[in-house]
Amino acid sequence: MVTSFTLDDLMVIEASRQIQDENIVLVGTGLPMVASLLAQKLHAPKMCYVVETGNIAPEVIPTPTSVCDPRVMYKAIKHGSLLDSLGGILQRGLADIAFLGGAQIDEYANVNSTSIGDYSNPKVRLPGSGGANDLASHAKKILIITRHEKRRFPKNCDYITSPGYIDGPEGRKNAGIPSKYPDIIVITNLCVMEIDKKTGKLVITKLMPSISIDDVITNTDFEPLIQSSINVSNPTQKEIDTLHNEVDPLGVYLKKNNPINN
Amino acid sequence: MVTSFTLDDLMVIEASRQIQDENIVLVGTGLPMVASLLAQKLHAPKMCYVVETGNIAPEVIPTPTSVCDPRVMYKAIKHGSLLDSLGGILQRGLADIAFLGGAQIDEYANVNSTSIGDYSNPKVRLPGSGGANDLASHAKKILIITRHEKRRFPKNCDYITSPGYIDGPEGRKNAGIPSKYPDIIVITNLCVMEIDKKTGKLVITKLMPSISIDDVITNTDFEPLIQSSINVSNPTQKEIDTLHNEVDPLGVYLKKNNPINN
Amino acid sequence: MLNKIIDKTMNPKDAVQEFISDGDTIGIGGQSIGRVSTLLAHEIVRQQKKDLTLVGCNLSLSMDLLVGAKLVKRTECGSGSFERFGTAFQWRNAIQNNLIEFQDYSHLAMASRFLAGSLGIPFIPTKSMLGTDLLKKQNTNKINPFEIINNPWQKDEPVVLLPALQPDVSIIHAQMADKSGNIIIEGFTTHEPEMIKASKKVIVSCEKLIDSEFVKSHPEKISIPYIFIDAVIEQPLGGYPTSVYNYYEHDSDHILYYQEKARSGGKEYSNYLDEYIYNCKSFEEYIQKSAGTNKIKALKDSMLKLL
Amino acid sequence: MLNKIIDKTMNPKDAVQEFISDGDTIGIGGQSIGRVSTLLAHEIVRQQKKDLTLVGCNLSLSMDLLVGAKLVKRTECGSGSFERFGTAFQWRNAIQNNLIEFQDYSHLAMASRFLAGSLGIPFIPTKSMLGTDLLKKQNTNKINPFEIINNPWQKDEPVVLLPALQPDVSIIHAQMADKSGNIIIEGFTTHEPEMIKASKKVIVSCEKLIDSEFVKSHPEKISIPYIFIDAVIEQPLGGYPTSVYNYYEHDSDHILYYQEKARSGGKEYSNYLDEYIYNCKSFEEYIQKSAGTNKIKALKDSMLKLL
Repeated sequence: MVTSFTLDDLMVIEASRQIQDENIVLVGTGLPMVASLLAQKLHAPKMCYVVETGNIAPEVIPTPTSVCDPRVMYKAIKHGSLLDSLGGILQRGLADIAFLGGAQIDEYANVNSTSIGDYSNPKVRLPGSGGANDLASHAKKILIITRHEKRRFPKNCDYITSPGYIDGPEGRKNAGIPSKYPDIIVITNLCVMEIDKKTGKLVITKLMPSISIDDVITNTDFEPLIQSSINVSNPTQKEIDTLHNEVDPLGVYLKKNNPINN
Repeated sequence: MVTSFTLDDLMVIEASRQIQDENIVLVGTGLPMVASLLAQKLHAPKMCYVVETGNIAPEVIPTPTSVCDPRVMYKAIKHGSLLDSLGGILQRGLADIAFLGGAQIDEYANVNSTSIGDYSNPKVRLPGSGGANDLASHAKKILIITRHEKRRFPKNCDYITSPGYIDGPEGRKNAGIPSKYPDIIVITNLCVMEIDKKTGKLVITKLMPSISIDDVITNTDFEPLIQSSINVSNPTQKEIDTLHNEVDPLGVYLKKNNPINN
Repeated sequence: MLNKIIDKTMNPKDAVQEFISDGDTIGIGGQSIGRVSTLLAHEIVRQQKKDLTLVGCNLSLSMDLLVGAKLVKRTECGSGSFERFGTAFQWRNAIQNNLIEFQDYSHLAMASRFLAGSLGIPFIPTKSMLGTDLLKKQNTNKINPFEIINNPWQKDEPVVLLPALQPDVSIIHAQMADKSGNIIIEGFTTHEPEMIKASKKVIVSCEKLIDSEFVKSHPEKISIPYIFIDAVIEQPLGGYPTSVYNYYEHDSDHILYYQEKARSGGKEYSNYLDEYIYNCKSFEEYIQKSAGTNKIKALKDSMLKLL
Repeated sequence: MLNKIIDKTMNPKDAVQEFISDGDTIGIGGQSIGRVSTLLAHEIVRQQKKDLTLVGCNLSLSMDLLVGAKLVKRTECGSGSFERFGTAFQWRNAIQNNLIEFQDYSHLAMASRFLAGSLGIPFIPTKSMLGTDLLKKQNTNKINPFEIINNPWQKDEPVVLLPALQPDVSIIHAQMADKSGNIIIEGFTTHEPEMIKASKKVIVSCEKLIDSEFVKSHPEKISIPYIFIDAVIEQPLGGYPTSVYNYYEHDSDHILYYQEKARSGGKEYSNYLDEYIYNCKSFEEYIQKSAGTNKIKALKDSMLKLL
């Protein structure tokens, strides 16, 4: 019997399971940071955490709130530059995993973090690429953690900031993107979607406990393909304990609301 | 009345006079190092000494014999890389002065340090460019210190390793070399030759004491133009004392033979 | 090193007056809520330098203040964001209302442009941005923001060429500097090493002026040698309300307050500029108004606990 | 940092066996008479790895030994020189007798090629070499050593493009490393930072193995983080007869002796290889034969006086 958990907890835990030992992982803060640290404390002790701003392999102090937070610099091996992280590690082809976020994710897993509406006369201007385009262009595996809302999953992004599979299975290769056929995994509080290498489109591969395919379809603007409807494995007690006691002990990112009792 | 000096002494002293205060000077070891340190101790206390291997602004301990010598690292502000020195300072356009040497110097001040004879089947293979081509391509002013021998001053270099004025006044500009019209000054134990900006050729501008134009012509394979036959100023007592007591106290580079008594 | 030290210490007023002109391209240091050069941004606002082009990677408070004060003609950057504190709202507002030109790049693309500038090469390749609207959609075509060519060593491989960037002047807040301008940046360095070395002039403010003798015995600590720096200003808390590693944490309260005003805009925003910049006789007065002694002590203590 | 350290310590025999293959392109560390990786060059000679392509900036003893042992097919470098101790004579001899292919670049060109390799970009521009025989005369055209294009942002400005270089493996001798491969290079670093980061594999020998806890509290001292390093070998005097800053000066006597043999060639040179490499059971035996305890002590003392 596992104590209560929320779907947000499980979303982060499922993301952490994607990280393997000795992986070099490019992370900002927020939920990706939580997922990475959880992996490091559980099954990937030799994971190398790299922060865009230049800090390499810190022992992160819970719970940072910015890529400039001293908590992501603690006992770092090197305080490098953005060029070291995004050029010398990421573009160099050494990043096993990168995390992305964005306002819109389309069916090819292209991501928009630039603007809603027309680019030159936007309805809402967003922060822009930052390192996101770089992460999406070069990492071997791309993870996207996001809460599942219809407006976040349109048929087409208003602006493609970071490449998914562009427009099909050969979209990245045709565009000359170095990481030609990466795994892309979108993990939400409703389901897990992954890129189907045959179509270049997102397919539903797992559902969160108590969530139905219809729940996902209702909350997605494009029509997601369905590969399976197996459930995401429930969290273990150790995953839950480590998450709440060691990684986010102050509940900065994960509140203990709406528990699902198993 | 100045104590005795040799023409080698004066060659180095005349080179040191070319360096102005606050100049950024790219230097290896050997006579250029001696000339630079002399300038720093006399009239250019704020000169910045940059070594190709990456050391920036050391307090050089007399008398280094290599660009890897710990004596060129003492109290350096930064131990950088070759890219920092030759890219970030030199190609960046910040080097006021660079020193060159070479086996052959032709009438356009092109320099050969690569091979004698045919490049693919050389009679003698020399060390190659090293940083010399970079220095000659980017510095605002180029100084060459060399003993004057006929074989060192051929009409044409067997191989152009480092650009002088290539083939005429617009030779560098036409080739796209960043430093288009640098001063190039060749200082030998017989004379000083400088690039004439109208012809792109070396002209004799000064003679060493007791040396005649004919002495220079006899020892030069190309026909040097003559701009003047004024003499290089005799060294001051302070120049001589600083040179022999502070810069090269052990006589590593400058022996005290063949003095000229004034 | 120098037998005689070149003294580049100045006050912020003289430094901005001497080294920044209307129409300049200004490289902006810091990232998000870390080591933003608030002191220098305030001084530029105070002196009303106009028609500025701002360049950098992740730009936040400096950019937003200068845009909000209507001094900016154009931005070229990777993002305008305070992370969890939101978008740079005055910049967002200016874009949404067509008040400024803007050119979007990825962070690596901007860092690469500075690298090219720092090496004296006219352009540099990247393999980022391919296949995306960063290459396909442009807001203005006055300056060609990139070229795509084929890799001469690999048939049919497209490569993006980015033009080198050499700002007229960059503004930076560092932890330490000596008076000749050898600077020490601790913790993250973001795009600053490349940007500083690419810039035609650089103004650095620092928490602490250090002795040049210390510099000579700690070459591994020096981030940038003095030859790239033109003015050095000692100003403790010069990065407030953002954090300075080893010195103080960011002030969430004041950043939230700023963001509230920046998002609202109009009178509320101009009141902010009046109160915290135009009507402050000194940077110290701004610090006292916005934080006060106790808050500053708390931010310092909070940082010290994390080291 | 790592919760659990990855242990990469090896002995030189296993490291060379595992990470170097016939036909490899090998990045060579050190410069002139400083910090040459003698230990690893000896081991490669001992294991007779063949058809090697050697790359670097100023190459000296490592290159000369490998060429002299007839293991080298091609060199791409900026110079072959021991400075005042003369040209790299075995390399010179090989070129004069058409025994190897060679491609000349300037030092900046080679460092730039490594930089491109370290950044994952396929080529990089330079403004060096224009107008000279470095571009006009080639010894072999199998590999296109550069391209000249026009700067897209500046009419009629020629720019040299250099292909990125990612050695199969690089060999380096550093002052210190921890067992996971965080390395500390003190003093000059020449082309090594860029070359190491560009290489597919890197073998590092070091004077002293240090504790990983030290690494975590001195990030400013770390030259290269462990992710770029594959094998770490602790070998005091691993750079002898060249100098290692902070540890020992170069041994003029042995360098002169080597140069004499290398210049003579033939039997004299093969005797040198026999005596100092093939017939030495260990690197320590080579040190004892070539220098001995008193000489080593003198070289160390001489260095300490200069710090």
